[in-house]
Amino acid sequence: MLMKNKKVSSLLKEWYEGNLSFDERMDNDSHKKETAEVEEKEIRLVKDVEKAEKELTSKGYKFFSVIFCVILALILILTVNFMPLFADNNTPTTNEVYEHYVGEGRDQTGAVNTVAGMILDYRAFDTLGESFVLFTATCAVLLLLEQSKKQNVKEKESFTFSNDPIVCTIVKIITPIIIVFGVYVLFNGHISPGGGFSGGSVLGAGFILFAMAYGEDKAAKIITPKIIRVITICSLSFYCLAKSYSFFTGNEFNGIHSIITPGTPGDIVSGGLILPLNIAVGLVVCCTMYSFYMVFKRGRLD
Amino acid sequence: MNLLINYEAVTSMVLFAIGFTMLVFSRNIMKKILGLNIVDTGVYLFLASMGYIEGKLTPIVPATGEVNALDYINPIPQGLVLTGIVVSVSFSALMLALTVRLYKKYRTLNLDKIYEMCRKEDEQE
Amino acid sequence: MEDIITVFRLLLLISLVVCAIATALSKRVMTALIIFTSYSVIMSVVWLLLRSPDLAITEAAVGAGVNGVLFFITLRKLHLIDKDFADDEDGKIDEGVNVNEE
Amino acid sequence: MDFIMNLPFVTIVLSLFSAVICFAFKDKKARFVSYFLLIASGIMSASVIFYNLSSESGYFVYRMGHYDAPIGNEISAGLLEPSFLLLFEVVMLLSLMGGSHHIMRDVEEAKQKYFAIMVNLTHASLAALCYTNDIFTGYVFIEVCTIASCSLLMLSKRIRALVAATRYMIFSLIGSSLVLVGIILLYSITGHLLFPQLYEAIGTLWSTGEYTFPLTIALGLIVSGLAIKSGMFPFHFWMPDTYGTATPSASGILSGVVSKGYIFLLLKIIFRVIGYEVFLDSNIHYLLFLFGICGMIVGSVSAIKTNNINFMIAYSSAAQIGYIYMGLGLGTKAAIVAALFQIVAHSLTKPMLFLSVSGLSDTVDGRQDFAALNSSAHNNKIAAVSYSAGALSMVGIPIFAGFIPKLLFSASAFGHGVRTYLMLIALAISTILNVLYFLRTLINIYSPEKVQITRKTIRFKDVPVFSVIVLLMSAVNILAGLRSQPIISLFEKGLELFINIR
Repeated sequence: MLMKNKKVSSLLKEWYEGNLSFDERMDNDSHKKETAEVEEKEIRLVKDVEKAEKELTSKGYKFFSVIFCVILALILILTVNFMPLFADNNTPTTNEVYEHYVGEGRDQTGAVNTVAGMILDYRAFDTLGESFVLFTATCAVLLLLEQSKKQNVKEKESFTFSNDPIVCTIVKIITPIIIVFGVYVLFNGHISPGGGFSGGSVLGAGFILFAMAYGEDKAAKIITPKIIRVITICSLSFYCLAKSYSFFTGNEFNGIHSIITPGTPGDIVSGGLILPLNIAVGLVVCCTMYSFYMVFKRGRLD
Repeated sequence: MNLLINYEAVTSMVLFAIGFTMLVFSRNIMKKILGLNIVDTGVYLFLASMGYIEGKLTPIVPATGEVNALDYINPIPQGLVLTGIVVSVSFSALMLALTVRLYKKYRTLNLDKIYEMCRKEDEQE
Repeated sequence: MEDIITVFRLLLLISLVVCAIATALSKRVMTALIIFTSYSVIMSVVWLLLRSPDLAITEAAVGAGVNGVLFFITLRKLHLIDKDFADDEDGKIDEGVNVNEE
Repeated sequence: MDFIMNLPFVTIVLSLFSAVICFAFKDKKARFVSYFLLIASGIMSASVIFYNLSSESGYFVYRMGHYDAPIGNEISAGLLEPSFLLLFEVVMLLSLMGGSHHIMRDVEEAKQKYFAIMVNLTHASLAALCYTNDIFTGYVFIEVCTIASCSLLMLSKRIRALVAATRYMIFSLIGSSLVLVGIILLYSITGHLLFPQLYEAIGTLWSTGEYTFPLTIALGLIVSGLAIKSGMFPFHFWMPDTYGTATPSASGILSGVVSKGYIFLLLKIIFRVIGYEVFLDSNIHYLLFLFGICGMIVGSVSAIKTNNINFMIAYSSAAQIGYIYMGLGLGTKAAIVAALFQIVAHSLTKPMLFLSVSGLSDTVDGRQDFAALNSSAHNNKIAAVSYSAGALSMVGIPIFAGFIPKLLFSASAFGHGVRTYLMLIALAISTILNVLYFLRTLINIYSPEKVQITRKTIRFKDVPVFSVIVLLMSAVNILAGLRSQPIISLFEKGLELFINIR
């Protein structure tokens, strides 16, 4: 009894001083008494057992994950069983909100493409948040991968696509087409499918192809980091200000009414703020995609 | 049987389950990122299929004349998905950036091993 | 016409699931990636069939384009193009661990 | 005075805008923008509280755009939203200022402006999470918050922080994908995204029994997603790594503010979307209660086992979050008020503990194990004083803020059958464990020197800002402990508004 107490008190003392390690305690005690040879043998044995265990757990792990997948899928499919039907006319989502967006959307926002009208006018706050997700991600990638010029010299002999005949020839032909298509989609977002997010990503892909085919050095001279920064900052600030204006004027107690009119639906210059906002979003998306590529490829924007 | 009619939703849920399992259980960080993308697309497919109505048109209305709302499909899911797709690419870019940094240090893509090596280093300090 | 489209849609959905499972099970990073890119292309067609052209454009540009390029560049930069997933799961570590790099 | 109704939206947009402004800055001046932003929005939140206290309804809805509720988007502010935002702003400002010299040390000089950007974005997303009246907007800002808070962690120079960031990121992504599925299931069965309309639709669906199964699954997914992100018990593995490796300001912000932001959103969803009755009817709260109690015990036991002081504080965070979920899970109004006060006490205490521990470990060249920290209190007296205040507050000694929630929890526990006993026993065990590990460290840092290692003495004049801030934080803590009645009555009023006003 006394011995036990002593042990407990010494344990407590060790714990209090911060020298007690809970995981390895047992191992230490058992190993101390063994001679070196036995120890070696034991280690080999332990290694074998560990290896076998690892294989077993690896198999068990895979099996377990497959089971998990199946169970999750079954639960979710069971949920779907109770859901409204696909392609049905009377789902809960076919409600007055949808009717308002499609029925009145054109006259209220001036956008023929009701999707653009919805994301940039009725639910513009969400879209503001989404474009800031992009901005945040750009900043995060920059802070992770951006290197100063001195650090970057080491990695200079990186790979390049501009010597590859297949990539080069094809890309040189299709890049202008892609960029023109991107610009078209961007500017016609309110009267045809597309808009800021689609057009911006097409444009971004076009610029990435451009940088691939002509070499990043050349591309960096045309699209300098300064331009990317300025465009990002200007578009996001414009987005913030424009939306602040429409949020501010949207509430009657402020006593100011918006002077922006929807214009004639179907014209290229129509839809009030939708066209400029589409362009701003598109530029942000395009800059984000392009800077992702440059930072991943070269470690910095230029 | 609702499930036979709801086949799009069933597919999307299967995709979600596969992607989620990859995201949770895969030890390889690259596979985790791919799983994340599959999860996102699965969810978006579910949302888009809920907005689809048989025999109706894309929600792009004519520039003049009366608009009958019931001729067009629901634009809300499309809008939500549209913003979501671009956001999911930014998430995968961020995770890839983390992968690059971790791989440069530990020379492995296996996350469990990275944790283990990291812990060992800590003990040595 | 409706029936043909339904069959086509079903085919696309089945191939989506097949692609997803193949991505999950493939042993090589590169294979998984290529399968995933084709998954994105199929997805954009599915969206076209769901009458969402906006989504189709975006998915084609982002999922199949930018996302794929980012993945490939990462792999290329880390010299992982020919690497198996299996290497990592067995417990072997590449020779020449360069601790001082960071 | 109607212009005050603009302030919630001004807060959100101003912080987004200032993040963009910081991006244009080249040097580390950017952090002054953050200070300015946090002070300005603190003033705005305070004026919203006073406006709502003096107005008749105590509550207003602000349209985001030109159209009314089911068509357009809106934000809403009662009493709880601005008061929690004010709390978050105060905590963020204090931990940012107090840890500024650690930021200079831990973050590369070229990247210090990103710290300011990420703080601004975190603040923007928290403001939006507090004020939002739309579930999809909530999801979008959860994403902003995820990336921004993860970046705060990634900014640290140590590679260990990157590993922790990866783990944190993966857990966050799992959580947000679950939330997304839940939101989309809800949308598919109700057809709405705004809180008031969702509440009505869910109430009708629940009472008619239509779509009950998808509804339950959706609620479960949303609750579990937010619980993973805030670090509830079975998912708390990321906490020690995350909070233990970041720079002190970042760990303060992450533990004191970000995880509480998710919990606040969960609370808002429970009351404004699901509805109090449906929530109690769906029996999700039993799970929350159980996991909360497990978290209290498991977190404390892990904290006893570890030998690293930062990890110990991080594990104690897991235990404290267990208290909050226990209160939510009990389901009575008194328990929820106690949980709200627990959020306040924890947010005020944890950043202070992280800051003062960093002050203590600076005296022994940044080591954080107990053996090295022995008797370090004599070399940095101010940090030791604030550490003692924080530890006593966490243990639950009267006059400190941490005492009040424990009192309220035990007062609210009675009259629930088995749960009463469970809760009282858990509270007792958890308090004893808390005493064990916090008193151990306290005795350890004050006891005379046993091991000879090189020590550096840090005085007030070496780090004046840090010292003033940690003392100020201790004072605020004691103030919240002594004058708790106004805060409690504010929370009670706010909770009534949450439940009653649509």
